Amino acid sequence: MTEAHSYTASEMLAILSARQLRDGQVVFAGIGVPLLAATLAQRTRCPALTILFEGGVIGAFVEPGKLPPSTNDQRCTKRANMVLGSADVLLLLQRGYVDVGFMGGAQIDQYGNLNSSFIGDPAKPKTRLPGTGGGNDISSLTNMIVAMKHEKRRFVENVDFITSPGFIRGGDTRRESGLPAGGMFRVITELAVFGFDDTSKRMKVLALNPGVSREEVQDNTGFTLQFDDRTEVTPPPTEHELQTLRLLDPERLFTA
Amino acid sequence: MTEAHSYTASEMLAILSARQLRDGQVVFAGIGVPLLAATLAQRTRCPALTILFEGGVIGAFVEPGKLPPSTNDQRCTKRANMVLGSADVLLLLQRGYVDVGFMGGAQIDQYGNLNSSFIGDPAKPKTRLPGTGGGNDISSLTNMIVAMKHEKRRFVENVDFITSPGFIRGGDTRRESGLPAGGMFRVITELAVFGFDDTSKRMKVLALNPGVSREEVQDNTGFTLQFDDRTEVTPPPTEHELQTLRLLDPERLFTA
Amino acid sequence: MLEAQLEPYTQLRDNMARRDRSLREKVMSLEEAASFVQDGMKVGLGGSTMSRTPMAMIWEVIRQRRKNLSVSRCIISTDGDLLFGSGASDHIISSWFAQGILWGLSKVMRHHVETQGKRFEEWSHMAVGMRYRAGGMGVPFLPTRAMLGSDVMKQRPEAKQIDCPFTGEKLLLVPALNPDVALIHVQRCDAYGNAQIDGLQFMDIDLALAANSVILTTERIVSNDQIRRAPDHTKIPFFCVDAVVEVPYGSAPHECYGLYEPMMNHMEAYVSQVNSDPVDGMRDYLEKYVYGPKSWTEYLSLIGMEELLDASQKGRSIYND
Amino acid sequence: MLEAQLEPYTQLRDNMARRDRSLREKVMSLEEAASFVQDGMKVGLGGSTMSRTPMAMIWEVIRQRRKNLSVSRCIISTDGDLLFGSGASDHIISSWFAQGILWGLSKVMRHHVETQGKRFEEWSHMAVGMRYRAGGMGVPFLPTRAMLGSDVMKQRPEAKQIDCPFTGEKLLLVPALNPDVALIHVQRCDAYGNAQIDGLQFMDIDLALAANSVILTTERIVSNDQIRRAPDHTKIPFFCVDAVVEVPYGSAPHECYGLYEPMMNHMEAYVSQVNSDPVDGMRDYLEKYVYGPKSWTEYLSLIGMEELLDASQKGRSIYND
Repeated sequence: MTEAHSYTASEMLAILSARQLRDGQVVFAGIGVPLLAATLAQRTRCPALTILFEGGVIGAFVEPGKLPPSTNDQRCTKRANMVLGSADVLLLLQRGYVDVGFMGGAQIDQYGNLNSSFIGDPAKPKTRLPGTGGGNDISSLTNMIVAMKHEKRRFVENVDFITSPGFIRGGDTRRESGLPAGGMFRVITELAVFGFDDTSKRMKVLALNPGVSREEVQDNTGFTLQFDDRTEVTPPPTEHELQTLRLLDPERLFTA
Repeated sequence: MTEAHSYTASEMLAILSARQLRDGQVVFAGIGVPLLAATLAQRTRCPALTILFEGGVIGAFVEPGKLPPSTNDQRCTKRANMVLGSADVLLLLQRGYVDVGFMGGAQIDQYGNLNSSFIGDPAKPKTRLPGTGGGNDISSLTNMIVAMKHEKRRFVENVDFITSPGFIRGGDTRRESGLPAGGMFRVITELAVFGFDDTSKRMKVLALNPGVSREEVQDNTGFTLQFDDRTEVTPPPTEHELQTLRLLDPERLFTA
Repeated sequence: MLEAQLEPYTQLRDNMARRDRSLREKVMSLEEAASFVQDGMKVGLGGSTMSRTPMAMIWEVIRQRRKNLSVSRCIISTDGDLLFGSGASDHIISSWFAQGILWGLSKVMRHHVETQGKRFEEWSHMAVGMRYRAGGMGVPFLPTRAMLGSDVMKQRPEAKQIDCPFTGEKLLLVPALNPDVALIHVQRCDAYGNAQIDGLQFMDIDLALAANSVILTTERIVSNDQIRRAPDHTKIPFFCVDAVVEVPYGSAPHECYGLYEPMMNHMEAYVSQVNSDPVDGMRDYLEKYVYGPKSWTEYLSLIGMEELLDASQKGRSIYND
Repeated sequence: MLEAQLEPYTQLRDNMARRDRSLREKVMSLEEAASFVQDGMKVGLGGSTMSRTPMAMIWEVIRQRRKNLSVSRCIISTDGDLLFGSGASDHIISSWFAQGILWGLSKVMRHHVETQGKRFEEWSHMAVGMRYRAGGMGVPFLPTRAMLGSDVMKQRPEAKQIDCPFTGEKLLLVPALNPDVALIHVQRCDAYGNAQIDGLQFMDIDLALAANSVILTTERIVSNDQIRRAPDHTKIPFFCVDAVVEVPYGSAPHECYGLYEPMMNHMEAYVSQVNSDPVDGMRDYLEKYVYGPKSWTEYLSLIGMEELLDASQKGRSIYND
């Protein structure tokens, strides 16, 4: 691949994530790659995309070079259409106004459940992680795109702790748990783009990133992956995507 | 009484009602005599009184001669401390921020229950009245002062329909109905000031208006009234009270 | 009846998924916007009593001869009269229905409820608010402490009294109200529907979030730039809104905070006419003021320049200090 | 534990009845205001993450050596570190606890939770909001659709899963949270406590209504006349407020919308110091920046003029357009 050294893994993540969005959608974006990816989509193919932030922002336009340190900071509000309470922006998810929730992940399992609370036994944790934030709300109430680093210890058969629910134990267990709407839609890593099987709700590979083999993906995953018969190869980042992205984050705050 | 013809019945009502308020209280006031009386209290003895209106107003200062046509009109907001949603101002009652609810009444019974919904059988009403508005909320959630016209058909043994609860069927029935806070505190008419017996929760006469006899009050009441041993006679309106009141309502919108 | 009122969550979400929530201009005429209101729908009205009543849209809906609307408003006044009197609605959900405090009882309401079998469904004022709020939050109910022990509660089997699973206290659960369409009048919004509301908000924010579609009438359409310069003044986000109609004096003869007070001569004349004869008086009023005019502007001309100027002078005085 | 958290309605009302809600001036010093915070109390913090953190009040509470506070905040960052690290709190209720997104995990939190037996009680972000909202509404719970099916829910016996009595749907009831005292920082308020909050509100309005007392710190005290000229900009009414303290840069080194952004050099140095040694690093930080200074102004001097000016320049840029 001639592009192999022309972009970082984080840049790849942001660009592939941005491609998952459609114009006109209402997107609830977390900080970091999700915020970058949603902004990238908005500034390339999706001018009518609306970005929501957990701090209480609707329709934000993040300023290039002035990325906010979190989605609860004032930089998120610049030229927004509306600023509102943070419980109220989360309630928009519950009412159904949001098409896509878009966040990062620390640990994910075969059913798309995310853990950001505990490593090890929650009663006596090896590591106490920061917790759900809005992650549980977003993943409980809308369709999710997760962008994360692909490592075997992060892609596990069953997470130690379900912080943000995907399809719980697969099949109909999400709906049976009281979550009839939304669910895990896509997982994007530096290796591949994943979806979920309609029936079993297990993770499957939809497309390999350029220059990545099936074996490489499977070797970095802690459970057996399903591959689509028609597993495609994702086209590499375009110059336009890369340039726009680098304009947004010139200091490589989130794309180092 | 030398004052007998120097004020109207409505003026008497407003002045006696105003006297029931204490400085520093938070008062939820209905339109008409309650609004006038609360404003009168604020401009005479109670500068630290706070008036709330159902339309969503905290700390209103009604302008003399510019009485609002309802508590949901913009005139209520002039020089207020805060304007908020109408559900939110009613929730302040539920949370307990309000000391006194103050409204008019169309029909009341021995336990202080108010009817403003139906005359006759609700299934086939003789008259469909306007309904509760915030009356039910106010009387369910705080201590009530009611100012109303004293007529036998308005002071009945049991109201046709409990729109705004007083003590329901007396004794502990209010609390047992799920209303542990508040209750009917005073009823003010052009004939007398009424309270409620601590135990039976039946209406009793606390003080007669100047020039009014026990018999006159009883004759105009549809149930047997209890009189306090020490039933007093209310001092007549002072010049200061009358002047202040007439300044507030020079067109006699609510005091004709 | 109850089943029809409370949409299951999956249906609420399906309705929402079908709605176009993209950032797009949606400015149209009163006539076009009225197509969102179909016979038999649940219609929520913004404002309260005589304030920010979406009168122009109600006027247009009546002109288009809609029928069997189930209309909710926290407090309803002469707009309720017109909806009953024109035949547009046979069911009104509210906490209070009269012609305004100054005039008391509505003979029009009385006529239609006492002798024509129309329904005035009464909830406490806060309960109406909690029903919209539940609808806007996407939950099937909210708990309240009002209405307990009263006959207002006894008339409402749609609500459920429970013992609190935490404290054992008695509570009333009021069901969500998600109107099919909400009509809301605001001081200003942009072409996308981002709306600013000055002064009294009433229940309009909850109503906008709860409804399955929203028609916004506005005194003035402003640029999106103006909205974005003060994002914390936006009260209704654009993706709740399906139609934007610019209608100056769109609440006439009622008031719009900071712009005009009620047009009292017209109101007085109206009340006197319909209260003295709720059938023929109402018919004549509708002919002259609703069906007769060719446009909203012509309707305003019938109210008269002097009334408009006087109401505007009083309306702006809220800012004098 | 649960019983202690959820006050019965009669107790909530009794507490409120005893509160002085009259229109009165309540301006005092940080030292005086801190007397509202007593050992063992439930303390709610306004703002979120690094925004409008009531840092000056937290700083004073730590200086006064309060103990055993149960602290709640929607999202908590370095303020949580200081509360655990100083020994002021042994129980933090939040949806997220780290040092800020840029720095990730808090080694201070990890130290105290993993080895010192302190509690970080986790709820979803919306659930924290609904708990304050229930508290502010005077109801014992609110229904939500989040947390269901997750291990976050399984760790919270304080919440109750039910089948909706209307629809049969699964719902989670989250219990009201009524802090004994709330610490909230605002851009401006009057001497009575009528507060305006610009920009991001977070959960501060619900928190103020829910708490049994509120200490308001403010960048600036303005006249009551100024408040009354724009009553629809008031976000917290005076009768919720028990103390008003004017503290310029009262959120430093965090941000205050429209006035200053976070003081990043200070934050970077702080994180580096405490993450490299959560015990001694924290002790040294507290000595130098919390216990050491004679006043808040002296603390600001330690942060430094250049940081303040830079943060202020960036803070005001939100209004440049």
